[in-house]
Amino acid sequence: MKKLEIYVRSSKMEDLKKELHDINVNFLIFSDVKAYGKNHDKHYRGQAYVDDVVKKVKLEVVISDDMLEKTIETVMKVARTGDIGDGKIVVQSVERVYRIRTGETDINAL
Amino acid sequence: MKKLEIYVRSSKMEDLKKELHDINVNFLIFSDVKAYGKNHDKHYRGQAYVDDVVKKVKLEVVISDDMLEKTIETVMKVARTGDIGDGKIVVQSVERVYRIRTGETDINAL
Amino acid sequence: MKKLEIYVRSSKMEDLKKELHDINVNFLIFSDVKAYGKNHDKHYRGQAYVDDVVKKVKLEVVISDDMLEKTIETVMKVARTGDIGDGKIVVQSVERVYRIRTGETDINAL
Amino acid sequence: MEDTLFTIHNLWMMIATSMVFIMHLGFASLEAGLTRSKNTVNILFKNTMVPAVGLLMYAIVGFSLMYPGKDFAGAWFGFSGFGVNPPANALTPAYNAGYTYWTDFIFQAMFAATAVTIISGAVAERIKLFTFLIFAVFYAGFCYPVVGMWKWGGGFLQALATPFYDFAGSSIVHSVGGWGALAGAIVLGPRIGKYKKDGVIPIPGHNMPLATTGVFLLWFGWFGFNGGSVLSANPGIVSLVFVTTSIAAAAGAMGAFIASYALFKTNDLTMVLNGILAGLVSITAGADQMSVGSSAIIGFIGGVLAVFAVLALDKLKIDDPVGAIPVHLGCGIWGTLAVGIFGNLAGGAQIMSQLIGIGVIGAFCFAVSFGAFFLLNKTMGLRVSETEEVEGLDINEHGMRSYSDFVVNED
Amino acid sequence: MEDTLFTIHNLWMMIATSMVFIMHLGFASLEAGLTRSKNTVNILFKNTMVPAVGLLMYAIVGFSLMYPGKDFAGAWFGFSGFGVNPPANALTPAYNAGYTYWTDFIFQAMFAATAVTIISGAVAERIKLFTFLIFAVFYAGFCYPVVGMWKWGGGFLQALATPFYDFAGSSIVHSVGGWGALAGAIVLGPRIGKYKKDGVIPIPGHNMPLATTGVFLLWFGWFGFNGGSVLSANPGIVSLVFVTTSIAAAAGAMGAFIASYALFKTNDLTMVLNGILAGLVSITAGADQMSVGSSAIIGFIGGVLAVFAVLALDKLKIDDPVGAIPVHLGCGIWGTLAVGIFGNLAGGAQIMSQLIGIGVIGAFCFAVSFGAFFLLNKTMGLRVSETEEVEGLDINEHGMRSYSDFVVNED
Amino acid sequence: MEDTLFTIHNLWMMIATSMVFIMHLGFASLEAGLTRSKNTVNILFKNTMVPAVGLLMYAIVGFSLMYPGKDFAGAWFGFSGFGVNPPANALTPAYNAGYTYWTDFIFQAMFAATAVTIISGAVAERIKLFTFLIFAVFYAGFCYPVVGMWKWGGGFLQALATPFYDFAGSSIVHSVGGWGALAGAIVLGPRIGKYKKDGVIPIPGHNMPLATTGVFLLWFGWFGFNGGSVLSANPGIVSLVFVTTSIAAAAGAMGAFIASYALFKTNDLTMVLNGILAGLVSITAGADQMSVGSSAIIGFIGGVLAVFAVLALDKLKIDDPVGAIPVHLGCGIWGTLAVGIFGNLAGGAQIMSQLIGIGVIGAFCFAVSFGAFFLLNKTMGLRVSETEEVEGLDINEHGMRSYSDFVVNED
Ligand SMILES: Nc1ncnc2c1ncn2[C@@H]1O[C@H](COP(=O)(O)OP(=O)(O)O)[C@@H](O)[C@H]1O
Ligand SMILES: Nc1ncnc2c1ncn2[C@@H]1O[C@H](COP(=O)(O)OP(=O)(O)O)[C@@H](O)[C@H]1O
Ligand SMILES: Nc1ncnc2c1ncn2[C@@H]1O[C@H](COP(=O)(O)OP(=O)(O)O)[C@@H](O)[C@H]1O
Repeated sequence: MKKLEIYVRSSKMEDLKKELHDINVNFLIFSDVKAYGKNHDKHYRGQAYVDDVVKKVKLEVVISDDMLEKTIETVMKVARTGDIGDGKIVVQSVERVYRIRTGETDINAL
Repeated sequence: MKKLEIYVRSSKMEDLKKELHDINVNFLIFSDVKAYGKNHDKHYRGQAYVDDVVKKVKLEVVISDDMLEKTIETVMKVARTGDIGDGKIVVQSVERVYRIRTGETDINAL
Repeated sequence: MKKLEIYVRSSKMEDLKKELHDINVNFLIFSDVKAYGKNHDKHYRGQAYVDDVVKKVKLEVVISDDMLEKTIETVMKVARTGDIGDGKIVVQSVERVYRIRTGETDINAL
Repeated sequence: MEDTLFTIHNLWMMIATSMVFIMHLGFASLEAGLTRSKNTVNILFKNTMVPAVGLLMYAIVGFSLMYPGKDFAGAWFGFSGFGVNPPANALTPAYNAGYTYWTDFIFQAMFAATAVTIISGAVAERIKLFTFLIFAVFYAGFCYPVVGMWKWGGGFLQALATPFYDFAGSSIVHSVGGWGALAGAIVLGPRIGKYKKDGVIPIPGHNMPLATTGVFLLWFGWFGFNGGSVLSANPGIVSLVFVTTSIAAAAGAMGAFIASYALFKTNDLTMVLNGILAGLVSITAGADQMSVGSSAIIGFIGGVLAVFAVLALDKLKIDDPVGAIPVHLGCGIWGTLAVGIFGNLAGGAQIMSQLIGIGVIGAFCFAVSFGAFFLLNKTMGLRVSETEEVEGLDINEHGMRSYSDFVVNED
Repeated sequence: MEDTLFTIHNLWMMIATSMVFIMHLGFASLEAGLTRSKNTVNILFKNTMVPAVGLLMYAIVGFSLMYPGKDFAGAWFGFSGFGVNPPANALTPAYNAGYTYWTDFIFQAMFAATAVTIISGAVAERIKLFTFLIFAVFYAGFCYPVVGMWKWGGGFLQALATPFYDFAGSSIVHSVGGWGALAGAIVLGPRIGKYKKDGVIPIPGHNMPLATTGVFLLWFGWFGFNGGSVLSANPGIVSLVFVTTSIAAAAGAMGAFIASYALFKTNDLTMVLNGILAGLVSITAGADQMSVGSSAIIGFIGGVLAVFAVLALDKLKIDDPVGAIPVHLGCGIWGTLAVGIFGNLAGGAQIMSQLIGIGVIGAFCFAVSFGAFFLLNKTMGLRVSETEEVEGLDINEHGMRSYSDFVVNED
Repeated sequence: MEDTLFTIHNLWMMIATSMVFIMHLGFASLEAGLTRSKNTVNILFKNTMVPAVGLLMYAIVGFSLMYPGKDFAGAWFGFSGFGVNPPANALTPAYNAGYTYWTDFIFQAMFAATAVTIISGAVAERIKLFTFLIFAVFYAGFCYPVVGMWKWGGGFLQALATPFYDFAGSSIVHSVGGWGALAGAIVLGPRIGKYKKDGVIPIPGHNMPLATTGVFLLWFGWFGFNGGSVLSANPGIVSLVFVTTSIAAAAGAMGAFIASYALFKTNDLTMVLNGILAGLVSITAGADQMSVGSSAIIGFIGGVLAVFAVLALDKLKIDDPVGAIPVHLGCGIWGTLAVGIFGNLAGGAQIMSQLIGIGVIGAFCFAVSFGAFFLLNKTMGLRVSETEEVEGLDINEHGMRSYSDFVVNED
């Protein structure tokens, strides 16, 4: 099995969730993270300052090996805008997955 | 060494922390994440809408290989309610761990 | 390629970001996480209680294999105070990285 | 003796002025509370500038347009010159038995800004700041005083055989604001994401304690708004107005509570808050003419009406983030009409006059504000860019965040 | 001459009414601030409905129960008929030298809702909404006016040889609310997680600026609450009351500050806030009878008392999230008693009368509210389910969140 | 007749007292809103204790220092004994045609605490709680009343050939507070991280609705602050003061809006909020002497001045988190001077007297407060430790968090 950590623009979340669900990726966790990058200028009481933090959404997905290609393709298609900041996908191998409710493991646990 | 990412109900956090501590799992980080799932109906100004986000807690634990079974068992025991949404455990292998304070590595760093 | 998960004091974030950037670590994501540990005593309406949660920052960095040593060194140098709570580094191997914008992979994607 | 009573009456009018002033904080709190945190600085900025702009415009032209003097009795329009120019008797009962010239000016000036603030809520979260401020200058300086003159300034609505009656401004203040709000909401269009193919997607307000604070402050201020509209401290009338105002507010809360529970099986705080305002707006036209029972009925109907009006607007895809149109326009009309149905003035002729007033004011305000918004749209642009709207007006128009220490949800 | 003074007195009573009204916002803010964000909509909803329900119930039956007229002098109970029915002289000094009938009604009505709002805080975060609202109808419409009649309506406490003295309601308002709060907190039991084997687990309030705002608004409103209880604008008495009220509040803050620092070695803002209210409640029974020095002592003791009462309640595992029982019951009793110990009325006979009043009011209110809560518990159910309590009342009873844009901590 | 007018005047003075009281909530809200959430409990604690301490100190020594009586006419210092001791005629027009002794005391006492609260904002986020409270005792109990005596107590500034004029306290309240604020900010030094090699790093305030609420409440309170300073309900003067006060506030908002847009090309809400206060402080010295036009000019200049003063302080690396020094010191001086330039009193001799007053008050207050802060720094310590400052005063001095349910950003 593979674990994918997908860092994308938050505006792409809704679409990504739907499309991944459509190709049957069900183990799907997301959280807010930050990356460095140029953001809006801010002003406060006469002083300008740069906000160098950009928000991203991190998606964590665990899939079976044979789903890898399809999942990557889907993310690429949905999350791409072509502008800087579209994000990254990191693929790692997973040794084991358990479903806590039933004790099922691996593919059955997804 | 193994890294476990454990996604559980937030109500199970306190217990899990204590029981893991009891079996000597000390490297224990947690954060709030979200998963998709059916949640409460919400209403606002005459419009009902479904909230499809459920909160989970993600625990990250790094353990030595020989602790794996015991840790899994403990999580299974503590976090299980039998209802949908009990969560998952993902096991990955870890190459190296460092304790920043001392420079110790691997098992000594845990 | 390697993925490093670096758990450090939040006060070290700014420095760490700069120094890592200087050695050309560009894929750098961070988020707020919690660890258990003794914190300030709190008081509320005549009752004292212990807050056993300490905040940490989690950095996620993906680098090429040859950058590993240099990165570890940098983190060790910047994040160490010598007091309990300096944090940990967890190293895992990564199978693949994609840059969503261009489709580039692996080292080119970093 | 005369001087003593004059001092008392004037004192009440000044205190009432302070209470009407604090309504601006009420509006700011309510509107900020019922919108998203990414636009909070923007709303606070508008609602802070509006009373400032309103006071200055009212000093420069508004007061002279609204109270041009006896020469313009029965007219549609009058103007007695720029600036505030106290007459010789300005500080004596000869000017008015109830207040000095200065009190008169400042009490009226506090009202003027109200109409504009009402609009602010309906166009929130998507209107350009400068365009809105220019509209505010125009509406507070021209549109509101012209309409006010028709009745309170002795104009043609006052001169009807059965004079149009609007005690404290259900029409002259609230529906003047409400029509502008409707025009603005239509020209602007809904916020991105509010109306989708599969229905209405609610956009919840970000701070319920703030919204609630706003409504309580508005109720508090309404004691000055309605009580001050007696234009003296007359014990019988002012105290009756306090009672009718409070009972209508309470009944409005009950009306909205029951209606929204019956319709949605839920206890929607924002509906109850709107219900209180609905009750208050509804009683405003006849607060000095009603019995306790009639006040309760008028307020209750107002509260129910507001709930249905919120639904109706969503059906029409007119997006009003804070419910300004249901409360101020819907109940403004209802309250004005109710003067012909309930209370001392009830009767066919009065209903007729009320309908004339409602119609003329509506036609004028809607046309003028629609025209103004349309023109501004063609020239300066009315709406912020899609990116700005999605990211929030705060960071784009102000370079600031309203809650910089807090972690807020994306979007 | 008479008319002029009448106009002044009545004006003050109306302004005092507005100030008492704003105390409802004070209570709403304080109670919301001292509880968790998952129950904020619920608390705001209750505290918005309470004045609405209170005003309407007071109009329907309360006023007639509390002021049934001379026929019931010295009695335990009286009723002069449903609704508000102004007598012929309602708007003249013949009704009362200090106010019109309408002013009388609305000033008193604002008080009625107060007693219920006090209870709202003590039962917060676990009581069912509808059950609470039914209790509110009963308490504002029946229990409060019956007790009020005993003294202010000319009932048996007024008819004692040495009449029971309670200037503005330390007992008649505050401890009436406080006894209901105690009964409610006992019947309901503590919030989940508050009392564990290993001790008390504090449940911190979620918004300290909101709680602080609440206390300042309450202090502000108290100028109307105590100052208005003079029932005229009498310069000497009202201004004395302003001074004693403020000094007691300030001394209450000092008392709570010193006591909580001495006991806990920490500077607990919520204790100081409670201390101010403790000072205010303590002075309320004798605000017109005290010197500045006595006011300071009474307020200071009140502030200290409140801190100890908070601890005592926790010992007894009675869970009062906002400190309503220490402040309103504890200091309500203390303030009532203090009238017999300090100031112009001090003396053994007065102490006796005060004790009678405290005892009778306590027995009646506690019995009646305990009974009511007990019955409601058996019939409709008093407490939300465990799941609802853990998840929060907002999402379960209202389907809403109070701060939808903010990230909040779990539980 | 006399009694009737006395009752009216006194009524207004009592209501004005309540309005000045609520300014303390205004300050608390503004200061909490413009600082970080990790220090919010601390600021609320200070601003809650300050009026308590101020009232008590004013009762014990302040009132007697500030109004020592005719024996000290023209003097630099006077004292008529500890405590409040009402004379025989305390409650009659013989004491004063406009108010009773009690009203006099409580109105004045509310002012005393104001000066200290102003300082609280400038030293926020880094001063030790107890040290600050001791300073507050000293400043409210000694420094403010001594300066007040010079003019309002009949001292030497009143005795100048052309008496120094300060209607409601641009100098005597606001710049007294402002000088203390300046001294405190200098002795303390800037907050960690504010001034770095590469420039100024802004530290944004955490809650804009709270800050905005504060400013509206201050404007509201200012009706009592300036209006009450007429010391009677005189219809002509009080109503003029309402107008000049409001117009100056509105013009101050415009001034700050235009200046900050011109300079920074952004719409900074906090600057507009400061601009309103700048307008209010600027008009305070001459609110009863100005025309509407002059008020607008004075307020507008005040608003512009505040913006430049904020920049100037940052240049000097004097860290004032809330802008207390620009608003209260800068505009306090400007407003005092403006009395000699605009309005009824304008003229060279008046300018001279105003400059004397500004100079003497400035020298005294700055020296005394600098000395006090310096001494406190050497003895008790003035500033919290670096760790405490970084972690926040709330958790270190109070063991509490202001928003315990919310997720807040690190540092
Ligand atoms: N070293 C870095 N410095 C600044 N920003 C970075 C860095 N690494 C990653 N980021 C941020 O993380 C985000 C992810 O970058 P990415 O999406 O890979 O950009 P690209 O479009 O070039 O692939 C970017 O928006 C960028 O802001
Ligand atoms: N594809 C998905 N759609 C909806 N919810 C999901 C999906 N994948 C995971 N979840 C959510 O993540 C949580 C984790 O699911 P899990 O605990 O594995 O459920 P189960 O009890 O079936 O094992 C669930 O509560 C569910 O809400
Ligand atoms: N089992 C545990 N109990 C308490 N705290 C823990 C535990 N494991 C990790 N932590 C927390 O996580 C943080 C990381 O610990 P670490 O930095 O490794 O400490 P050390 O300095 O000993 O290496 C510590 O601050 C600690 O608070």
